[in-house]
Amino acid sequence: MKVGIVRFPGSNCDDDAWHAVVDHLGQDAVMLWHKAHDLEGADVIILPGGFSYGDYLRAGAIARFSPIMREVMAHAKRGGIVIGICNGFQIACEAHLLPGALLPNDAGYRSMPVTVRVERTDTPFTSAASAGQLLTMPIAHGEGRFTASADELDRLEGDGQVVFRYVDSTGNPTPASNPNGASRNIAGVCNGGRNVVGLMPHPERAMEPLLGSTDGLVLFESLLATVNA
Amino acid sequence: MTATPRPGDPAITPALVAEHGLTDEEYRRMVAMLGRDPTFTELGVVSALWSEHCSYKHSLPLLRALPTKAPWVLQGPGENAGVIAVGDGLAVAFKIESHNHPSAVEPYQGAATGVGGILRDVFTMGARPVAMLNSLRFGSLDSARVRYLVAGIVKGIGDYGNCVGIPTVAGDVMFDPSYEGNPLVNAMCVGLLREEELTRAKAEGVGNPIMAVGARTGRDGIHGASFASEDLSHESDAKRPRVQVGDPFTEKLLLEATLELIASGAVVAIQDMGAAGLASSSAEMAARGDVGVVIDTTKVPVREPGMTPYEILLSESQERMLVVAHRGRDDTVREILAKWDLQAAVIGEVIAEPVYRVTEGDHVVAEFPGTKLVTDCPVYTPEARESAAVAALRGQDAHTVPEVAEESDPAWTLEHLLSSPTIAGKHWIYRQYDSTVRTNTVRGPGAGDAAVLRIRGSRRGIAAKTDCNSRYVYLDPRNGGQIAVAEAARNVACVGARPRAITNCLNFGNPKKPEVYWQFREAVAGMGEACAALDTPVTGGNVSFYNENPSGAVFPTPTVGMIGILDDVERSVGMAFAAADHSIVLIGEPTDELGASEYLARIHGLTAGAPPRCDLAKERATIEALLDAIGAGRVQSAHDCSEGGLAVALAECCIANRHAMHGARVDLSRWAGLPQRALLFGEAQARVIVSTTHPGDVVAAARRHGVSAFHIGTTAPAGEGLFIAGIAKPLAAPLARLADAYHESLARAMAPAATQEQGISS
Amino acid sequence: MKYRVQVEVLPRRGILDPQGRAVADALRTLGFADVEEVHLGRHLVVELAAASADAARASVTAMCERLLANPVTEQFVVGAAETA
Amino acid sequence: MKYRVQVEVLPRRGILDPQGRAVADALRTLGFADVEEVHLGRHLVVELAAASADAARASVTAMCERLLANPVTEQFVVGAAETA
Ligand SMILES: Nc1ncnc2c1ncn2[C@@H]1O[C@H](COP(=O)(O)OP(=O)(O)O)[C@@H](O)[C@H]1O
Ligand SMILES: [Mg+2]
Repeated sequence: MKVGIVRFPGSNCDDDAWHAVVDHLGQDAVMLWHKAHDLEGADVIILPGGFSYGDYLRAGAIARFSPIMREVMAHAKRGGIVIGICNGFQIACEAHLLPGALLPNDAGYRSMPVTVRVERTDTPFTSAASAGQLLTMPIAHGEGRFTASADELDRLEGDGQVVFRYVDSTGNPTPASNPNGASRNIAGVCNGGRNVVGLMPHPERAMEPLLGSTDGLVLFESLLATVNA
Repeated sequence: MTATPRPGDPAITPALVAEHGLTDEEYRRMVAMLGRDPTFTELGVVSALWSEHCSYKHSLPLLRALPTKAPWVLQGPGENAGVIAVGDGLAVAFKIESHNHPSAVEPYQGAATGVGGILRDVFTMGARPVAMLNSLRFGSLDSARVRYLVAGIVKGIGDYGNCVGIPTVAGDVMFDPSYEGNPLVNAMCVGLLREEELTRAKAEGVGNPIMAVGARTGRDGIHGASFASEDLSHESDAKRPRVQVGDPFTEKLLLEATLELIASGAVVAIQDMGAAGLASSSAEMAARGDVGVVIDTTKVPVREPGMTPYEILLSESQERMLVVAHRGRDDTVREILAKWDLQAAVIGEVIAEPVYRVTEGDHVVAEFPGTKLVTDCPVYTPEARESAAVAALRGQDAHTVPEVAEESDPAWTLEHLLSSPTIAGKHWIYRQYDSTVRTNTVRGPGAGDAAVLRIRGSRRGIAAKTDCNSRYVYLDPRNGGQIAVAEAARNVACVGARPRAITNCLNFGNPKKPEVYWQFREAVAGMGEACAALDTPVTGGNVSFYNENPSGAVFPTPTVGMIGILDDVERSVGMAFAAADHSIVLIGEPTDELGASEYLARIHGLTAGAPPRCDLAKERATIEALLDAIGAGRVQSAHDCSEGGLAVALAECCIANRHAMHGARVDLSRWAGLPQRALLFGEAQARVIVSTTHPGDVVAAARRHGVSAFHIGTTAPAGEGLFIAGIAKPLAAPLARLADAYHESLARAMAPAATQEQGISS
Repeated sequence: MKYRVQVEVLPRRGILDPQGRAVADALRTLGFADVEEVHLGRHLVVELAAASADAARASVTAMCERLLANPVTEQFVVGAAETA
Repeated sequence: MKYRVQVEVLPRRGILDPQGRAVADALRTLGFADVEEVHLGRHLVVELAAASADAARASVTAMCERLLANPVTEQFVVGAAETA
């Protein structure tokens, strides 16, 4: 598997994604400069976290016009795998690779561990997880309140596009376990083709016991299983 | 050549000189240095460089007495940041800096630009910033203005560091009415580098181009350095246009570009354009290298048309650097900056002639002989005298303070102390800070007595913590200065790291007041003694005077930023009890000391009594014992006793990890002879609570180093609560109540904060 | 000619606006008891060269559609083009 | 009566506006080459009960001074009060 990690101006989880793929998964990775026009043969594209263009205007709004994004969108259209993490999720929504929008949190920036429930295992980022599995991973964002119209939310639920939901330690999506006010506790979604997945928590920060959680591993292992299948 | 006025320059009058904050004596000194009357531009430059902030004119002689050397110190004071060796060819660069005055006027931008400045100090050394810390002091949260300051400052620190992508991993916060109107905002940055990447800010090489790099220069923050050197008063309000706005996005690009630049080998030296902007960065770089320089202000990229040399030299626009490139490599510099959508312009040159010269095109607007601008700065040793009122406060006997009725139940007192904003958990603050980005944070805020970071590709780790109990310093500056260092060292040792070096931020009032200068002199001396005793030299720091408001000076606050190194980061321990049925061992011993305690402040509203004694030999032995026991893998958790004493520390061990709390049964009958308040809440130094599966080994380790240690109890399931026996009335407290007091109080106190609007739209 | 065009971008009706609500709460806490609702959005001023005021407005409208507003959650109003 | 008052809050002139600059750069990259400058601020709509349009505006002006705008870095314009 070869993973392309896009480096936008202001990306700051690009190195973390790199370590997750290269050090912890033992796979190939390549950094893709935002001005580039070539994905260098990557099977999987990661849009990493950070503050692309300072998140000025709206998170992800400016980055989605980067030259590399044209290639990423074409890759997605071909059915190629794209994973958006945090700022990458915001960019993917702005680029209409994913439905909905990520608005400022209802109560400000939040940095803390959260628990999410895996709602779907039929995506390339969750295929190795089990349905209903609880994963604890850090979040660190100010604009992660997933929002869409009520009709759109119903459609997403109906089509099985809600991939992760914020839950409490017993697996229930309660208001208290929702760190940003996201509609229906949604922490991550996929597109209709199920090849693009976005989520607010940071699985790349939950890859080793030394740092407190290994729950992100299963998501990266899913990529490997999907690509090698 | 000689400098001549430009058309339109105001005439140099005594009033104008006074407005520039120069005394008559200083003006005469300047004229003597020049051998003629200054131009307006020269007056501005001297005023900025001789400001307290840039020149350290009231502090330098005392700072020179601090210990600065050790085999592991690669760079001591005098550079943008200090650097120590870690082993494996790696080094850590670190520095702390204040942004008190800007934050008092504009909390959000003031704090944000403080973070930006200290980041640049570290990455100009060739180090990649890996962690931020912050040390904050505020007035009482009962005041709406204070809540507004807290909200804005915390958001400013968070937004900036979060955007650049540097985890904020530790800090300390204290509340006291003395900080009303003059909050302290000290930001510390820690960076990692390979020893051979160490870069200094020393201009060298005749003919080498000098370049302005990064953001354009605007009219913001002109005379910020002298602003930082004044008392805060209502007049400060009128100085609001001086406020600088931070641009963390540009900072992130500048950070990446600078590290690439250093790796390219194209540059000789780099310095941040911080306080007093281009003037001070260029003059200081020239002085360090003992070379001449010439700068042409028309070549500096500006944001607004019509800026004068005076404005260009003194602007404090953020996110800019001054670079000395190797001759012929300026294109490389431009290319690297362009890759990051930033610009670089050649604005001057290193010259053989021993002068500091500024031109506007062909017109020389300022010229100083040699490096005198920096080296000829006046130095003062003001009168020092202790305040009799403070001495009287220190002399009060805390034991004569009558108990309030509720205190008959020690659980009430404990709960009341845990909810004191100074003691209470700071989650409300650090939940706004990304503490896990860069995936190196082994122990973030709230998880240990200090933060722990792993170093990729090495077994070693870095520990860092800021500390200063300024109430101690107020009541006894020498002792308080010692304790600030000792406490920081102890905190770092509690996570298993050997304390290695400090950076300090000396926040004091107006040094021209004898009682303030006395505090300063004594506190610095105390710090120096502790640094020598603990083998933690000072590698740099910052002095912030004039922290006053209409009602007087703030508590003297010599904040310590301590760096420790772990040989094996996997061995680090946290502060929370890890499981039930572990033994609880107290290293060190309670005393009858109660003075200067948080107990007196919180329960009785008193700042009085003598602070606890600091025995530096004992501190050192305690640290060694702790490191032995942790290094041998015999310690499951460690937490020192600080504000609130033994009872508060025990409670914190029980509840710090809210998701996995543990009870404790403790017996203190061995010390039944001590006054109960002192035993539970007194703040005797050199004490650490350890939980362990091998109490005998921990006690033995302590003995080996000549320190007492006692097996005082056992951890228990959370449901059993905290139970302390062996005192007149046993203390029994359910953990839920303690946890609520500790974890929720700050959020509750901040709840009525007026929504901090700025930044919402981003 | 040089024009200055004002743009307001506000949350669409029906989209929850917790920030607006927080501001309304804060105002009431400060004693502005008569505040009923607050909506919070962005205000932009775009200065641009254009052949005519109409051309300037048309250009700014295109900017809103492409970048300045997110059609999923926001609506925008482009003001008149004044000569700058 | 119920009134609706519009407020624009923008960075003061001379104060760095990194957000506005980033948006202007992005617009030019998108092909809007004629963009010269962009300023980015907040737009608020305040709905409140007041005795008259003048009273509503006066009240909103007071809100701006106390909370809605930061006098150190921002300037604000209170629009006309419309009945809501
Ligand atoms: N401003 C802050 N930012 C980040 N972390 C903080 C801050 N203040 C306190 N902390 C963290 O909270 C914990 C307790 O700090 P403190 O009360 O200063 O401990 P101690 O009394 O041991 O010095 C530490 O982990 C510390 O790093
Ligand atoms: Mg401690």
